[in-house]
Amino acid sequence: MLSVEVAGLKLENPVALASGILGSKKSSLVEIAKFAGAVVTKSVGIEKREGYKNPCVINQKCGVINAVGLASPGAKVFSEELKEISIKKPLIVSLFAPNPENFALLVDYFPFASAFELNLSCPHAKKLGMSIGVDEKAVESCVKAVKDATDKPVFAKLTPNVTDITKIGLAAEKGGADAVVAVNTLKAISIDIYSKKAVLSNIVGGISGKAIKSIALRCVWDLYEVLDIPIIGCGGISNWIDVLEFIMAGASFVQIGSAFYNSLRTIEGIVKSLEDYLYSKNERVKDLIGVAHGGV
Amino acid sequence: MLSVEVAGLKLENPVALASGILGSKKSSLVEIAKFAGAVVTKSVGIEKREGYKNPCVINQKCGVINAVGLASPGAKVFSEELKEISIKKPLIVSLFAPNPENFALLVDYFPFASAFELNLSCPHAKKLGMSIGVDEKAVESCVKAVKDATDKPVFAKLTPNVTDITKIGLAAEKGGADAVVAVNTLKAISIDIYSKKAVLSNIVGGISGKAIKSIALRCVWDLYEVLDIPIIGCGGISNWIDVLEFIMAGASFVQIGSAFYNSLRTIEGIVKSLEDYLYSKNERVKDLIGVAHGGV
Amino acid sequence: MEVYNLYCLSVKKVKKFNNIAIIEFDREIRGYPGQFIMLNVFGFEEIPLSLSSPKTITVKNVGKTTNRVVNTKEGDVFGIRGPFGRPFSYPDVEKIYLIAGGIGIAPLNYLYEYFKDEIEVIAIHGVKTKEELIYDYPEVATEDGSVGFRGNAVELFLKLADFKEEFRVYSCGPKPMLLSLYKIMKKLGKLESLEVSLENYMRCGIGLCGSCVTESGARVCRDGPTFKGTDVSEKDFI
Amino acid sequence: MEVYNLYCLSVKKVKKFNNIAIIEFDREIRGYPGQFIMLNVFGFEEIPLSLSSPKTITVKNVGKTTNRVVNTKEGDVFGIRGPFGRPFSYPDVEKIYLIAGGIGIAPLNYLYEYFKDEIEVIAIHGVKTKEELIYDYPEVATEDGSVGFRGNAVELFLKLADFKEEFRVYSCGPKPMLLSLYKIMKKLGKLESLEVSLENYMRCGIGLCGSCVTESGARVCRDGPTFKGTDVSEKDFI
Ligand SMILES: Cc1cc2nc3c(=O)[nH]c(=O)nc-3n(C[C@H](O)[C@H](O)[C@H](O)COP(=O)(O)OP(=O)(O)OC[C@H]3O[C@@H](n4cnc5c(N)ncnc54)[C@H](O)[C@@H]3O)c2cc1C
Ligand SMILES: Cc1cc2nc3c(=O)[nH]c(=O)nc-3n(C[C@H](O)[C@H](O)[C@H](O)COP(=O)(O)OP(=O)(O)OC[C@H]3O[C@@H](n4cnc5c(N)ncnc54)[C@H](O)[C@@H]3O)c2cc1C
Ligand SMILES: Cc1cc2nc3c(=O)[nH]c(=O)nc-3n(C[C@H](O)[C@H](O)[C@H](O)COP(=O)(O)O)c2cc1C
Ligand SMILES: Cc1cc2nc3c(=O)[nH]c(=O)nc-3n(C[C@H](O)[C@H](O)[C@H](O)COP(=O)(O)O)c2cc1C
Ligand code: FES
Ligand code: FES
Repeated sequence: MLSVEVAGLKLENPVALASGILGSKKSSLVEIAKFAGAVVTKSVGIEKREGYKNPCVINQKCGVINAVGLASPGAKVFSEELKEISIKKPLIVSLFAPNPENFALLVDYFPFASAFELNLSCPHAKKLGMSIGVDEKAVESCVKAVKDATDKPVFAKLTPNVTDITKIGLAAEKGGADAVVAVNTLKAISIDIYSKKAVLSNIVGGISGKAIKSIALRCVWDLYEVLDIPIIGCGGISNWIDVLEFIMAGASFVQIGSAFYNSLRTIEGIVKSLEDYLYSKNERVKDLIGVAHGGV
Repeated sequence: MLSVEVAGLKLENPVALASGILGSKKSSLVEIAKFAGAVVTKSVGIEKREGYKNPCVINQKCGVINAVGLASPGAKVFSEELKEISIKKPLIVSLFAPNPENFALLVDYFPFASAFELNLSCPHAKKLGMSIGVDEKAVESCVKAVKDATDKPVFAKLTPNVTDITKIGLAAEKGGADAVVAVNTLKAISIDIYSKKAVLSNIVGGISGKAIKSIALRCVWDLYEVLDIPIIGCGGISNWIDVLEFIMAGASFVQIGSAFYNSLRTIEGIVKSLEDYLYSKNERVKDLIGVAHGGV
Repeated sequence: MEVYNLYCLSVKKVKKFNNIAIIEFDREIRGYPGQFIMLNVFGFEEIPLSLSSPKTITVKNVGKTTNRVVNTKEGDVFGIRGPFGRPFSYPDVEKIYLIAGGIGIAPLNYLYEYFKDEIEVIAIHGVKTKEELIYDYPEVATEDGSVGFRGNAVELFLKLADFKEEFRVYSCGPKPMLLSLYKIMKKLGKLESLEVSLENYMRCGIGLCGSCVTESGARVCRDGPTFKGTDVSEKDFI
Repeated sequence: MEVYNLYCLSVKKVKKFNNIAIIEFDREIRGYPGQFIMLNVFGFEEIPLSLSSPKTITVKNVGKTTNRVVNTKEGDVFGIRGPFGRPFSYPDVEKIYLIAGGIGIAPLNYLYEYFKDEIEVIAIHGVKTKEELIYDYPEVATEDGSVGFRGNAVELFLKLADFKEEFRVYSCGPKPMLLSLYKIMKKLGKLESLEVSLENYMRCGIGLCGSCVTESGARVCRDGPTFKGTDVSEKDFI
């Protein structure tokens, strides 16, 4: 009822953990994998990166603004942390790099990965993420480089900070991506009126959470209209109704990040409610993908 | 303490009504102008437009999604409605048109306007608004056409649905705009999981309200870094703290739309609180514009 | 911001009269008399309709969408958002008059059911001809005199009312009828005892688009649809 | 989602010891013992600090930012977000032991003040040498024996405690100290009477970034910083 299959990956349920949320330690990944359909690790690059100074995450009523700055221990250390992880769900390793060559180099550090997700969309790390993700050619060549380096499924994570996300999605598809993930955070800022300064140490960050749900959903909708490859929905999902909205808009499964604010077991609750609802309707997730587009 | 001046327009306070909210009737504009620093009318085109069928506005916890579709009685009828309006605040007339020529033609219908705002940013009306607003050349030539047709201040209202809003802002500046308004709504969608359909009759709409505040604020911030002309902030403002955040990020004044949901007198409350706060700090709005950028 | 998610209800029973139908849903809609819902008629438009009781709407066929609604059948599913708007105020008196013109009976019927066991409620329904009488109120006025009082609801009210008593008047109906009632109450210096429900063209239902704004600048969807007599003026009924 | 807006407080009083300072703000921070705030030290970083009373923080100089904080002066302004995290649980017994190691005294001092007039609170502070004793508790342990009991806080606790009585233990301090306490309580089968406060490296403070996650997979910032003895295991103290 809940299971889906994307690019050969079998998911017990369509609710996965998004990259960068509680995904830098084995222990939290193991906890979350108990209920999630799949887990995505924090994005990792070849070298260690400190990330930005605190404050790097602010929560607001409708969303979270972060500029963690792709803090990462580097591929070697991170692969040590993860290698003995024992979970029964697909482990998707998220990668960031400044160019196609470096993306390709990262693959070999993670032989235990079930799939790779390319972070082409972080809105606050200079020369990484979004600066690649707004450029069709760069997206295509990064995806292609990783596809050439591995037989595993490769997902391209897109940024919504573009005039037309379908162009970037098509570029990823052309590069050979097995799926796209839509979306990463939207560029945002917060100002403290008392100190008269930007709150984040990096000034600009990316907003996630409820605030971006309808925007992310629209990205999924638009991509579904033009892509042949599956879409993985992400952005502002916090309950089972949101999950179904994304699936009906065209997502094959979804990822959840900011909603972990509520509880480490956020996904457990969502999956249970989803199951109850689908049971009552006698419907299967895989039959609902994209149904809101109507017609055949 | 609260007064500001932009392009020769004197505003008693920095909180104006945004276009499209309660701005199609004289009676509501008069009510709102009692407290607002200025009012902007609903966008008007030359011909009558029905707009989209209901539902065309949905409210969610963190925002409002609308696809009113630039419903308008047309320039002639609208100018009749407005011409005898008697308010003591600047009346800014918002215009939409498919090309520079038509923008220029609209000006003559509204001799009583204090300024014009060009809607280059409506995200849901085909061939109008955003389809122009994402194109630097088109923005420049529309602004130029209106500037040539009138001596009054001309504001260009920008869309945040672009990869780089500063490019569009610079194009407006080059066209001769006296200020830019940042921003209009972000493209968004909502799906009803029971009927398995998009909720809005037009499918895609634009989201406004709290959800977009930090995104709009970041647009203002980015524009302030590159533009010489003033910026008018708009998007998700619902209290006096938000107003100050926008001003410190670089807005000379702000516009408020969705927060009218709360009350027709939303602006009255905001302005009073703002005044109390600035009084306690002995500060003036005009000295706070852009202060968060620091240094000289 | 309160949220008005769309949800679905299905029709349990339809009671049809010529071009009017009383439609009963399978579940209650939590609301109060005077509030309205936005009914999403899939494939047609979303239209504002008053609640005529916790489970019913009472609809008159005046166009494409209402035509579809009036001809609905048991089991049909509609989308619903709301209820929206300000309910009628609580009558802190022992006697109230409800003055309905035509389909204006819809919100007043809910008010009637809500208070009829608590205080004295005199419901007056005025229609053109007896075919339009869809509820069984004792006080009816027909323009053609086919049943009850010959004349309109306001005339009947004037006949029945004793203005030395304390009472409140709630009214809904065509604007000319509301205008004449408003003028009368104003002359009597009793505007504070009057409450009317207005029906302007609506789009958003949440006070933003401006399409329902009255001549006084108030929003029917959010500051109304019910208004105290003291909060409206003659131009609002034109 | 609760909101933690940044707001500013200014310093009213500083009580400075060598490399530790007790800093009192001009206003109370609404919170409970065991909760922490994120202190934004303008020009430096934002760091997590326990509340050591409603108006104070107690800080040890261990690096750039804490150096700035410890050397603060009256009138200095700091940004504050929070309080965050789960407070210590309510002690539903008549007697509690607080076992603090070093700067671990900060959150426990708040707990002490909160309950000292209601129940019996025995606060034990263990430090290296008497210069580090910044509060006046009767029960102190110094490693060098310069004052009070010679040894650490856990050893002193073992000396004082009567395990036939019913009590609860709240502890905060260096991980090795917490580990030894944990092992003892486990052996005694009294893990449910133990509560510890952990201090892992923090970034977001709201349970998302993962940097504070323990070896058991719990988030110190959100599922803690206080944990029941039954909810942690030995590896969390390494
Ligand atoms: C607060 C409120 C409560 C109402 N309650 C009831 C009720 O309980 N029962 C009932 O039968 N009718 C009620 N109406 C009127 C009802 O909404 C309209 O009859 C209906 O929208 C017409 O739709 P249509 O497509 O069938 O007609 P159309 O062919 O679209 O138009 C027919 C007539 O209805 C008016 N109309 C169309 N759309 C709207 C709209 N969105 N809002 C207001 N008027 C509109 C038009 O101006 C025109 O005069 C109410 C209206 C409002 C504003
Ligand atoms: C929940 C909690 C409550 C705390 N309460 C107190 C308290 O009441 N009093 C007190 O003096 N200290 C407390 N600390 C520790 C305090 O946060 C660190 O000492 C401080 O962050 C060091 O900053 P620095 O720039 O001075 O040192 P740095 O030079 O950055 O580092 C010095 C040491 O502090 C650690 N550290 C640095 N940043 C952090 C961080 N963001 N979170 C945790 N550890 C960090 C480093 O790992 C290093 O060991 C608490 C920590 C946590 C997690
Ligand atoms: C604190 C934080 C850290 C993040 N780090 C990453 C990251 O390393 N790589 C990445 O691709 N996305 C990262 N993201 C983005 C999320 O994966 C996700 O795309 C985004 O938060 C939207 O989903 P949500 O609204 O469910 O949180 C991060 C988000 C947050 C809040
Ligand atoms: C119902 C509605 C109608 C709108 N119509 C217009 C319009 O006609 N022209 C325009 O430039 N902007 C229009 N907007 C956008 C607003 O002016 C404003 O840019 C946007 O709502 C963000 O501000 P807010 O968050 O304060 O509402 C409309 C917004 C809403 C919600
Ligand atoms: S219907 Fe939009 S303001 Fe009333
Ligand atoms: S500090 Fe980020 S999860 Fe705890």
